Amino acid sequence: MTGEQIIFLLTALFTLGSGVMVVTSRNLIHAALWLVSALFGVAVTYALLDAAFLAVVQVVVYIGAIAILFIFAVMLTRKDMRDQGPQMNTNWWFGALLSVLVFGGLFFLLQGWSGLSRTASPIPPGFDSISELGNALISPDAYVLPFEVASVLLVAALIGAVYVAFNPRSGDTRK
Amino acid sequence: MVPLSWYLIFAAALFSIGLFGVLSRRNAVAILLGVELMLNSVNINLAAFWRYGDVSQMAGQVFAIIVFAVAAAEVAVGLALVISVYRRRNTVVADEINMMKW
Amino acid sequence: MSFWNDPLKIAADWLMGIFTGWGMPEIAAQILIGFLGVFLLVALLMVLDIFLVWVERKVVARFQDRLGPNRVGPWGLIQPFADIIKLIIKEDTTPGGADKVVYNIAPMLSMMSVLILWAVVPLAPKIIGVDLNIGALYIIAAGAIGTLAIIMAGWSSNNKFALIGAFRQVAVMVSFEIPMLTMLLIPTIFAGSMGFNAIIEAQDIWYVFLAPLAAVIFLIAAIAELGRAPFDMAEGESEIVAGFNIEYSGMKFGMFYAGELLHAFTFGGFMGILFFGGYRFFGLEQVSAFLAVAVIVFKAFIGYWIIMWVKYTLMRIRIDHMLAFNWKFLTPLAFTLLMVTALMNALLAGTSPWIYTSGMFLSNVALGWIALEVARRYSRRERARVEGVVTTSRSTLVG
Amino acid sequence: MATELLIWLIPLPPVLAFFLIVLLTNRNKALSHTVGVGAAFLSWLGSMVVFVRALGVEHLGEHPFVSSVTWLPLGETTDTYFDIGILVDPTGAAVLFFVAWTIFMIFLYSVGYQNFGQPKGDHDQAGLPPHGATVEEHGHRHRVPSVEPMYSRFFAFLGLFAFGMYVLVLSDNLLTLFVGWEIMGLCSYLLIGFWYAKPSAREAGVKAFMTTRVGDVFMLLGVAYLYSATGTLSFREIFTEGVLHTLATVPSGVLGLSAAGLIGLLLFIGAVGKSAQFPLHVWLPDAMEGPTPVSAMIHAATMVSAGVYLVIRMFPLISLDPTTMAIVAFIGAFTALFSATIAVAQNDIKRVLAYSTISQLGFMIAALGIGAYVAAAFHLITHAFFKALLFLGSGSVIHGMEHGVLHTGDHKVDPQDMFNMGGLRKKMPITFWTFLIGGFALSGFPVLTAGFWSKDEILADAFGHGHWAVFITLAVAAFLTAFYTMRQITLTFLGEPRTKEAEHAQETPWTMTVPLVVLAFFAVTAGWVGIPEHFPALGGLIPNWFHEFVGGTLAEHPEAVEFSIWPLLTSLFVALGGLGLGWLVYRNVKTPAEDRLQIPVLKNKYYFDEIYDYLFVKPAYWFAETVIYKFMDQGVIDGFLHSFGPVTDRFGSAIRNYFDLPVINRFFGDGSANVTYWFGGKLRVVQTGRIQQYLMFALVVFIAVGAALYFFLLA
Amino acid sequence: MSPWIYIGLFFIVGLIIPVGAIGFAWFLGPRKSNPIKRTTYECGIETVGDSWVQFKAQYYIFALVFLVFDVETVFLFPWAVRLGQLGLFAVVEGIIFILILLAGLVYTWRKGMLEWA
Repeated sequence: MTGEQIIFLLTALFTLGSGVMVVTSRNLIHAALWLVSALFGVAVTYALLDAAFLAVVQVVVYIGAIAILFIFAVMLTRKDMRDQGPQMNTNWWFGALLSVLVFGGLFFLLQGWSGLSRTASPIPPGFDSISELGNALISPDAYVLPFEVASVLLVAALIGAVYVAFNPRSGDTRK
Repeated sequence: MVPLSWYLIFAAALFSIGLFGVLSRRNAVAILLGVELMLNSVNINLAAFWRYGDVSQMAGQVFAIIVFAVAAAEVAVGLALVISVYRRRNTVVADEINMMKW
Repeated sequence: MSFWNDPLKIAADWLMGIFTGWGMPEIAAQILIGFLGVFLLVALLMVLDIFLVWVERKVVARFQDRLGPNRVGPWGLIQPFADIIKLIIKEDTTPGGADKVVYNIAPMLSMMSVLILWAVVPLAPKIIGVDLNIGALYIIAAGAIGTLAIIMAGWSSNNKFALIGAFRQVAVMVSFEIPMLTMLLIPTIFAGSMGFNAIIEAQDIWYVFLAPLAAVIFLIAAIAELGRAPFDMAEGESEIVAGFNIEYSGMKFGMFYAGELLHAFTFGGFMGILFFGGYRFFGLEQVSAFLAVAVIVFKAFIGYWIIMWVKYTLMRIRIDHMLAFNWKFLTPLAFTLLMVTALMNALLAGTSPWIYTSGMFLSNVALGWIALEVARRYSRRERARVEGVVTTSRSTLVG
Repeated sequence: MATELLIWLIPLPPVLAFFLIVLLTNRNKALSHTVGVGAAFLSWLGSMVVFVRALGVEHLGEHPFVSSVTWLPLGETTDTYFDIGILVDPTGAAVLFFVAWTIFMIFLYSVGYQNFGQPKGDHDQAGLPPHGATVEEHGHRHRVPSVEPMYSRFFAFLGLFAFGMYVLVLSDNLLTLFVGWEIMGLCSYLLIGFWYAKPSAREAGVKAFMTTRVGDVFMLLGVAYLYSATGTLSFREIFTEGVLHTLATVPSGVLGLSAAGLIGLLLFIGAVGKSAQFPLHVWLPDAMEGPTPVSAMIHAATMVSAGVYLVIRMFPLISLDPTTMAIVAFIGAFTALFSATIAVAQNDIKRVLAYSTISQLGFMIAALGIGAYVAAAFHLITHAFFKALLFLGSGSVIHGMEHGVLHTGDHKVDPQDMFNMGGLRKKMPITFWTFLIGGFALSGFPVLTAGFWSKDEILADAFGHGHWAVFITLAVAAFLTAFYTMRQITLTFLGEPRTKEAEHAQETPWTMTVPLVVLAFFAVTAGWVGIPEHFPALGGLIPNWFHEFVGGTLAEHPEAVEFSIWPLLTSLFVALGGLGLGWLVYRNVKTPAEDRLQIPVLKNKYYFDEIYDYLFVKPAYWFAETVIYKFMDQGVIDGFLHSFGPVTDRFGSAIRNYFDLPVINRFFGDGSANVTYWFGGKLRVVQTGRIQQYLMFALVVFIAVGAALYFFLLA
Repeated sequence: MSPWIYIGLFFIVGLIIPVGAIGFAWFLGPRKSNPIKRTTYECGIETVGDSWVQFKAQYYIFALVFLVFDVETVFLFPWAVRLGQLGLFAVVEGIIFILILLAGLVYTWRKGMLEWA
């Protein structure tokens, strides 16, 4: 077992463990913090995959922004669910069963796939993935449309979220 | 060298954990947390396929970045909905948000 | 290649020889050497941090026409060590009702978020932790961890003021992160890379001359990101006692405090790297790596001094003004500047350095002037609206 | 400008108009209709230029205008794409011609129909037809029509609709054709339910949407099958010798059809839904709830033609399998006769036309079923003109009648009921004459009108190819067509006014009459391009240009059928006989009671709505109500516990009563109800309103179906 | 060897130092805790109520706007890196991107959502 494999296994275990904590923590803030650690694990995975940009963006976007948003949202919806009462719905066992089934199914499907034992070829020297990414994002015969649409999507999300959550007609915005 | 299968199985496991959260948590915010895990597992797959395929084809990374944007949009709107429901109905329990029954 | 040019390599090779001589596998030796190097750098930083406490106290004293520490050791130099001993032997209390784990992790994360920044800081052409090609984003990522530490500290303290302080601080930090990110894009455009080494190498002309407005905006955003006056939301003593770290004491408080100082110094360094040529100073960096380190530390100190200067000159701004300033002025300005820079960069491509520089400089100045003029007009109108009653009464008097 | 580029640009103005109106100009009515009509005009202009250029190309069939760009990358290899492209071949050009004309005319007509320039209604509200406004003029008050409250929105929808139609006509592959198809489906829903505050309009919209959806699902299956069989959806790639041959020989494994037969059948079911053929015809009459321009646009000129157009487009594929062709012919002929008989007994002026449309579409489908490709295309075009004319004319009549209603103030009078009309020829001369022309064209009035030539060609083809059953059915249907058309004209325009409202009817503004005149012109002349060569006296005066032109689309140029006097005589007889009989019978009819043809079974459209209600709607409601709805709030365990007691109890009493009560009584009385109740209890968890449970069900189904697919298809 | 090893080392050392410092202080410092010491310190008087106060929605709004801009800026980094080589077309693309982005800001501004009060 090589060092990279050991690092991968540790990261995977850490991430999956954090993931389990996310879905089982009673305290929502804890769940959100566990989410942060799971997402950090995913960032490490990206680093292992030589996707430097994704790794850093993962931290910037998820830990820097999405986790903060989650924590703010929990703070805004207070008292309701804190630690009391069941955190799982009545059919949680069924959900668990389905999740196991999905995992089993995916595992089964993956096993039958021929490309599974593929190994990565080394990154060619002088290959700059950021630069390539920039090329891909803005050259007209690649992904310039998704690039522009992404900004539309985000603006739409912004407008939608602002409107949904704080429509002045729905009453006092401060409470 | 880590074989591709490890990444894929890792992602599948993370996906299933997220799925469990989505299906079983009562709190709507916690459901969204589960969705985040699922989206991330998808991203791991995308990055892994990029790395294990033709590296000069950036489709995997571009898709992953688009997924970031989608995740951000999803969280923004999802949490806004939760907050909106909370302000109207004073609950964030997904079971109790069943006005759309009919 | 000599020790004076590339000391790290020489030292690493030497250690390598020793370790492999002990029968250590090469990869383990490499990691061990890396570890030692990192540890050495971090240890030096901590020492520097202690020294920074003294600098900060001395400087603020001078600003306030005082002497500052002057009893312990020559010029009070030993004073910070005394402080540290106090912090170490203080009782470590955790408030009841606090979330113990989160409460204890927060200060560590806060300190860590600052220390890991140094992984990408180039001290000399060859002395750099990692020449990551995404350096600019990396510092934002590290900042994200700092933000998280603040929110963890505030939430876990089980204290209203801590929570409110943390929330305000985070709101300000995330808000000012946008102009900062945008301003990081401008050196990236000039250098065609996000790596700090590449940015420094590309600075035959300091970027402050190409984009003075960007430097100013970056400085403002950095100060807010640091949570220092005039954006020190966390320490709104009159409102929320002491912000997110109100419940912390002893070494844990020390971590927040030292983190803040080192953070400020680090951002002084980033100012130097992004806009003032980093370790380059008229070829001095070619002479010896040690001179290069001296240059960049000197620049970082100047940056740090400017941040202190601002801090001890201006008073704290109210949070609503702070956020309005960011979202309604700084962010649009930053994005406009980004667009103008991108456009000018494309238009002036291929022209002589003189035209390029002066074009960039003038467009920056013009944009800054327009922005200030718009803001001035707006505030005049606003003032007239607010003081409308007064104005009319005065005019009736005149009339 | 290159023709291909121009073709690309044709669909754009309407969709731009849609966005412009929705986003920017929707507050300003004049601006909105300027944008809408202007866009329709631009598209019309482009279409005309393309049409004229198409005429100038020799052998357009072999060298059509084509252009395509890659759109969606597929799979791992880099060179497979879904393409989007345009194709104008002779059929396409001919269809484009009538589509452009009718769409432009309908846009223009809508300006008048929605009362532009009239004052705002007194108590109009969005979602209801305008009720009229009171104005003071020269000191006395009188009521005038009021402008539609959602005027701008109407033009926006029309624009989107026109976009869908142009996309459909110009597309060079089934995928984009399907996109246009579905855009039109959406627009028809929006437009039929335009007055959404009227429950009947709302339901009609839903009905139209759902019914066509049934067809669309099959069509999509057909498209998918076609793609998996051939790997392409482009017409030009499918209609090559090799591909067609493969499709014709590969068995599909269903009903003994070949792959081509099954694909053709599935696509045909899509067309059945869209073109309102039996048994999916039920939506079209109800769709008359929409504003009349919509009826003209959707249900006469364009959308229903889309179904026929699809069959025409896919004709080389569909014609490969004789079984499919027989089904097509049967459905078409049956629909033609069947809905003609219904049309005879309708009193609503638009409903008559609706059934007439279904019937005429049946003619075309039947023609395709017997292989008369050119005749079908010909009838499609002439029909579009005269049916649009008739619908717009009926709209004009209704508009005039509404004027009368506003005058008398008696809102109980239905302005669409033909028995409330009569004698309108003097009040509305332009409408009368154009309507007459349209009606005669529909009936196939000999020589002069377009309908005669196209219908005659269909009959001649049926006769010539020896399809006797189809020939006789269509002849009878044609007779009925002439009959009900004359009935309609007689009741509406001839005789004396039967109500006060009809006396005060008024001619409509120029924006409405100009389209009528233009369309009337085409209703007469469109037929002259296709006069058979050996027609007595007229044959050969004008060459049978249409046959040459459109026939050129097919790889094998279809032979014109041998001229025969019998179908011609039949045509003459059914047209003139039907018209004459209609006039004789309805000359003196004053009230519905005197109408002998008001037979309940016809009046109620053979009870099709009721049958469908009984077969599909009621069970669905029953399922929802009894099985699902009644047991909303408990979990599986709970439900089981709760029902365990009663069931045991019931079981016990069942044994007791076994000796006491007759078996029948117990079985039909308590037993079935209780079993239903118990069964429902088991299933009620299906609908809880809880998102997570829905998700779970979705996943269960997904896993089950996925596993099943995997094991049956892959393993 | 991957540069990420060094980043990892920085993370590890960055954690070890504060952990060591705090652990050292914990080891040396006195541990004589009592309930009074552990009370929440507010402004001197006894604290009232729960620390989990209801926050104003504006925090969420700012975090929301930040999130959107953050993600959008992330898109801009690869763009900026390649800008020098790609000429005017890429610049225009980026400017369109930024303008769309600013439209969202303007909307939020006009809606009055950027006001603190």
